[in-house]
Amino acid sequence: MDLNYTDEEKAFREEVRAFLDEKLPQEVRDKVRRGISLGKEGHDEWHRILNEKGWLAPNWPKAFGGAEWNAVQRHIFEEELAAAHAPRIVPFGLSMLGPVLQKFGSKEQQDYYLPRILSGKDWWCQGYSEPGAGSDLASLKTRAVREGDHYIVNGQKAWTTLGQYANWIFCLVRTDPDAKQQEGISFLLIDMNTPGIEVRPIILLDGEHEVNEVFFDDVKVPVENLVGEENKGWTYAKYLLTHERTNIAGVGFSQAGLDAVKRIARAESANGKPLIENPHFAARLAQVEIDLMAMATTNLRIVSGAAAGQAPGVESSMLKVKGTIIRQEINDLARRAVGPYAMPFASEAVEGDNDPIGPEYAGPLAAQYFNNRKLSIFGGSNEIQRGIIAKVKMGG
Amino acid sequence: MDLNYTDEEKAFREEVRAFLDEKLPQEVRDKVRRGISLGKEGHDEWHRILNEKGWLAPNWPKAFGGAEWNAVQRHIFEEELAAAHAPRIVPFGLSMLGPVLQKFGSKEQQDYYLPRILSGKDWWCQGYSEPGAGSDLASLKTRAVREGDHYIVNGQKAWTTLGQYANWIFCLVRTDPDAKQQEGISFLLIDMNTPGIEVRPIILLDGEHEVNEVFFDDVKVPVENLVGEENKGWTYAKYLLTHERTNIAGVGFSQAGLDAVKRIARAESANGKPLIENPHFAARLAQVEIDLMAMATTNLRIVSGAAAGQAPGVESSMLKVKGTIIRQEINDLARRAVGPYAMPFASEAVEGDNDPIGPEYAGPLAAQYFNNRKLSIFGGSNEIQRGIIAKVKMGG
Amino acid sequence: MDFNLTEERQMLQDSLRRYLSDRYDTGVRNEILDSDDGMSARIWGELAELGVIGALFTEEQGGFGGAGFDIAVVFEELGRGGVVEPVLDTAILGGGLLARLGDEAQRDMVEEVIGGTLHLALAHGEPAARYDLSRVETTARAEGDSIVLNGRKSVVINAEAAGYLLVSARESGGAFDREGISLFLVPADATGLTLRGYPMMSGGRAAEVTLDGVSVPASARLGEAGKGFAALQEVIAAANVALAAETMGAMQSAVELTRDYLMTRKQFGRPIGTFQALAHRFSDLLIELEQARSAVINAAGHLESGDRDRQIAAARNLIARVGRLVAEESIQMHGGIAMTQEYELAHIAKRIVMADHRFGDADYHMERFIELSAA
Amino acid sequence: MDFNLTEERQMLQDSLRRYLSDRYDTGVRNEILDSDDGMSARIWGELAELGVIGALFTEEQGGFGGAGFDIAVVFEELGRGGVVEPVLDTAILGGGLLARLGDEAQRDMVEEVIGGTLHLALAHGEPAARYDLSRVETTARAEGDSIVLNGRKSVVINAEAAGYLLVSARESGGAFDREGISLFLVPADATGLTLRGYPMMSGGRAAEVTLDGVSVPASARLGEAGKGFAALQEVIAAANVALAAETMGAMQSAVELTRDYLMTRKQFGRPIGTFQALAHRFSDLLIELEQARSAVINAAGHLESGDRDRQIAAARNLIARVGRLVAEESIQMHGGIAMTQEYELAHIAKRIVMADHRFGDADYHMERFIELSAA
Repeated sequence: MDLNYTDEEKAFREEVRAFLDEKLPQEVRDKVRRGISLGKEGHDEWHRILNEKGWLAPNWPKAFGGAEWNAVQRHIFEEELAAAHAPRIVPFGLSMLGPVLQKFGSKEQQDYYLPRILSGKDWWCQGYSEPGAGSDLASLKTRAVREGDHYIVNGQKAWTTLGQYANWIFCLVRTDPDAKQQEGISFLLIDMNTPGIEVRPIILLDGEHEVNEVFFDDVKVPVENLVGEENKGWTYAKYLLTHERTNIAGVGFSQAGLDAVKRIARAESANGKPLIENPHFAARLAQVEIDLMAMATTNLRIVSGAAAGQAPGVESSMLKVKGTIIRQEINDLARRAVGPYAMPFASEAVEGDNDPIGPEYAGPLAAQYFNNRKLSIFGGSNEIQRGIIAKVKMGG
Repeated sequence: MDLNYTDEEKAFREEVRAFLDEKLPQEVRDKVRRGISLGKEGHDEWHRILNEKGWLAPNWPKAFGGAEWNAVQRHIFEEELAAAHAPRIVPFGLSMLGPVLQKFGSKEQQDYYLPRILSGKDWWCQGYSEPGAGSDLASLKTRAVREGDHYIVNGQKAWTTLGQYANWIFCLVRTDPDAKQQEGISFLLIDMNTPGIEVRPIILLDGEHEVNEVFFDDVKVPVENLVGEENKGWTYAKYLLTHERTNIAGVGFSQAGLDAVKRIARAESANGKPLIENPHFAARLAQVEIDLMAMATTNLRIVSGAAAGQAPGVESSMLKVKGTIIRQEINDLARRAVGPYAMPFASEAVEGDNDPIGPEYAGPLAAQYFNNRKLSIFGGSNEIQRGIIAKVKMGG
Repeated sequence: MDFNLTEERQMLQDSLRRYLSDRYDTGVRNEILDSDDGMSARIWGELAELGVIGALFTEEQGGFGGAGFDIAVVFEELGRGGVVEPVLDTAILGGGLLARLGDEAQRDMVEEVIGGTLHLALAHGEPAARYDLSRVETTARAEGDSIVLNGRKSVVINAEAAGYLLVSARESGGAFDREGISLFLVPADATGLTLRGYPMMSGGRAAEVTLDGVSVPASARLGEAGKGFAALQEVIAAANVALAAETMGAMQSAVELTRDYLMTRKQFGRPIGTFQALAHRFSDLLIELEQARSAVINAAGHLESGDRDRQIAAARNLIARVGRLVAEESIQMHGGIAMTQEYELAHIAKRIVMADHRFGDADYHMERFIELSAA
Repeated sequence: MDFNLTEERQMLQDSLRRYLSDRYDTGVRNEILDSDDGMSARIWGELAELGVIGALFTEEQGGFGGAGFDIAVVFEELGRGGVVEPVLDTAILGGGLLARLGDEAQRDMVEEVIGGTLHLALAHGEPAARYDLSRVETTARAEGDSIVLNGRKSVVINAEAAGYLLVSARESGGAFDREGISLFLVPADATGLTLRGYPMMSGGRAAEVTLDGVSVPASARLGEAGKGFAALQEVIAAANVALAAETMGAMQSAVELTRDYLMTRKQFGRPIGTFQALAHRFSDLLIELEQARSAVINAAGHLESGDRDRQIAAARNLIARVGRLVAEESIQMHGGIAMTQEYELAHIAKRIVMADHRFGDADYHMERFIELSAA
């Protein structure tokens, strides 16, 4: 047992810090810190900076242009990104599709798509969820029918994050309607510019356009866009889901959020004293900090197990549940910290050329609280995770 | 809407208070306040005092020797009893069996048993639960087979509260083994002195002998001890359960418990100040007091509805769940309030001729905390109550 | 003891509920939410016609209600309907102050309020005040027959629509003193008064208000100089009862929407509400909702009593705690659909949660309760 | 970063777990709980033989461990087994003080402790002290070459079995001062020392101790006069790590018992653990148990670090909160059977909950954490 980073790990951390000091633009940091949306250009720019350094794809093998870091290094990298208020790396191409193509894609697919992900030529989005199907992928309805050299795709996807920026979508489609449940599903790559595709925004309860519906009406997809074998898509989807969960605990985000709450609570006053000295506020803060300290260690235990080759199984589900609870609790504390100034609508309070309404930090807090209710819903709801945990651990 | 008691209700309250001032012995109050068991004699004595006044059976019709109070009066009575640290009225004969006999018993049964309940000649216990069956009465296994003028009873009951004091037990027994589920159950009155009955103590986790197992080995019960019709016992049992739940919220107990916690927290010190001024302790106390204030009103709304003739339905289940949560929270605060002096084993700390160990109030608190875990388990667990609530309210 | 509504209140409740369910559906409300005004003049007029505003004033004041239970009945329904129109601001706060402190001419304005032709706004909170009612740093300085106001007021709800702002300002004492605070009736078009308006997260609009040498006649002062705090406390007590009831009504809607969803949406061929985990959690919401209803009754029933402030602190603490539970659990049990702006529950959940930020959140009211219990 | 146990610790853990599961079953423990001594001399000897006590001391002190992770490994297993024998009192507290402060002769006694032939008890807490470590009102007064002790010590665990009590007493300063506290090694048979013994709710025995003019030679003082507090803090820090680990081990048992019960007991022909409501609640216990394990690792890993006290406060706060959840939920999910004294879980739940009352409950440690975080 040793809770300390090794000298090598410390040196790596320093290298990451130095890079961020030098290359992460102040303006971008400020936007992230203040909760202002970056837009596609902002994300593309940050990806470009990381890619120049060779750090855009921490988990990819070097052969594909990745950094090929181990899990502890990736963890350190994620922590430092969050602490520096760097934008998150948009995961759809890099963390989700990339690993699937590397493992199951054809040589042609790897050669064509992977470099375009790194260069930013392609922005991918994810076509998994469907309306009314929640996190239950097995009840998938979008159909793909083989006709000659093409599949004809019909159906609808929902909750497609940042689909408005994407020129490609990877989709789960049903290719065998008679197969039961998770059989008969295939994994297709679809050019968003193909005729018959329509993207409609879904405005979330915080007023932001973050997710979309994507409609497919007789969309022709070349058969070479099939990944792996027909009807085996479920296997690839599961593989992708485990990769999606590498930073599932969100320790870095929570830590950055907690630091922000502390800054706010030092600046705000209640009864003429800094809010952070209010014993009730301090108590809530202390408990979530204590929870986070423990979860950071839980995360490291799992991460270092993964570095040693143990596959993170049901532990991901545990991290997902606890990690989202902690992040949501921090969001709740943040909005409460600012009192009445949580009330203005976020985009009015934050954006545009005017001064912010109230203290600079107040604007996005209520919106973040509401927006992050999604954390415990999307990507496999906490109820689904609890079911998985119970099944595995009680199955005995 | 009027939250105030009417003048009549106020006068009634004063009458109850005056009676308790005069007739409730100080020694008994002290024992109840300090959590010392009264024993059979103590309970009998208190019942005798109440019976002399005609107040032992608040819910019985006057024709049977009861007080025939309405629900609001009963509520006031219960509140005042708890506030005065009066012993609870042992419910088995008075609140449970009595109403069943009054509604479903024969004239002979009413004439024989009801006066003996009031006079204290008979101490009843309840033979409902069986080992391993939890609150699920439908899976009852104790058998009664008719042979001439007798039933021959074989089987086992569990969790029989204060069975060690009882000379009679009312039992649910299976008289038709082929009937499904809740059919085929009968309601029998059994003299505990009949050969073949054995009572074995179950010591609860607080070290006290409060409940028992009762074994029946070819016990002969005269057929005239059957209540109502054979195989209709489930109907009577359900009727009894609704009566058991009249004081289900336990507002009086919670109020008395909360007052005790406040007294303790004024006497105890933390960091050289009264514990009650510690903001974290004060916060827990405030929240449970606020919850209790609301529940007292919820209870009164239901009680006054019952006084107006509305049958309390699913509301009883709600009161049971919230009432037990509040009582248990108060028990938790109480044990925490006394710090290290919660550690001595209760009977050593409280009873015998020695001085108490630590402050007089400390002795029973940990034991009460553990003992009252039962509140959310026995009498229909909180899980069962939640199931009932969901079924009724979502069924729609 | 009696927990039944009077016939009049029952009728008001029924007609308001019917009106809102017929005329204030999700589509109508979503249009209002998207509108520049953040409210509907038509709805406002119809609410006034229904007697919703009059019910909030006593007969003496020109209304036909005004007791705690009148407020509770009206606001429970407004909350249930997710109504964003500023009844609380114009009637309870603004109208309440005029009725309590105004001279005859000012009191006459209450009639316009009840009739739905005049909007008001209370400009009291300040950037550094948080929920501290006595923290007033805006100044009022006599200058001849006039009084000159200087200062900043934050998150003044309904300021843009108001014909007059009721502005609190300090005539004497230090920043936290209760003595020395006066209230002034300032016309919306007064010189030196600037509004920066914006929409709010839970609907409706507010503004940052700057008073830069705003000059009003001494007659604009409501009541005695420096003695405004008690009336302020009174109307804010009433506003807290209103908010508690409104939030409880919104919780009722959230729970009903959730029940409908749980019994409609199916998984593995069964309504998801029949799965035990959700069923039990839903039961807890029902239990807590009854607690919230009782808390509102307690607060409303004590609005005129000596225990008023402690009961109100208790109610708002409980409702803030339960409200967060209901809002979060309702969203969680719905899943994705509840995250979308146009879905009814999204708005209702925002009304519930954002109530925390008016006149104090759970912790603020818990501290008040502790303080008042010790006293 | 490395989360694997060293080979030695892994071996100790394995052999202790095997020993306890073979030899310390429910029947054995229930006999011990009912016995007059409240512990088993045989078990004590066997624990010592296994090296359990030696592992708690450094090589320098005569043992072969003594680091935070050694303590954590041993106590996790003791907790898992629900062991009531006073390893914490004799070894961590008593032995720890001797090893830190003792002169050569006193340090030699550590060997007897490790060998299992000597019991010790720390007589530090006082009736009014609650969890305040520096509140010492027992006095030590020099009288010629002797020192005379007067005072009362409360809930002194293992006092009756101890050959010596380690008594804290004040030589100077006020009731809450950290300076001025000394520790004395007082033989159990000293004149003027009275014990009133009693069993404890979670097993084992303690005593109220009265020191009525107890005279000891100056050589009975451990270390320098008035400088005992730092060493006291050190052993209590170690004791907090031990308690945290023990409680976490007990939680592990509670969760395992609950899993077995949920998968064995059937309703409607299915194990009750397959019903969603219980399954989801059980999942939460597993998640929180991982949190508790991490908290123990954090505390153990920082026992020698500058962040020691904050990490310990964090761990004990988390474990107190999670412990209550695990104990209560385990009992609730079992139902009636868990309410019976002889059932394994009843004892385990009491160990978990009653740990609150040693060296501080959740609130005490939360306050410590806030204080230390602000510093």
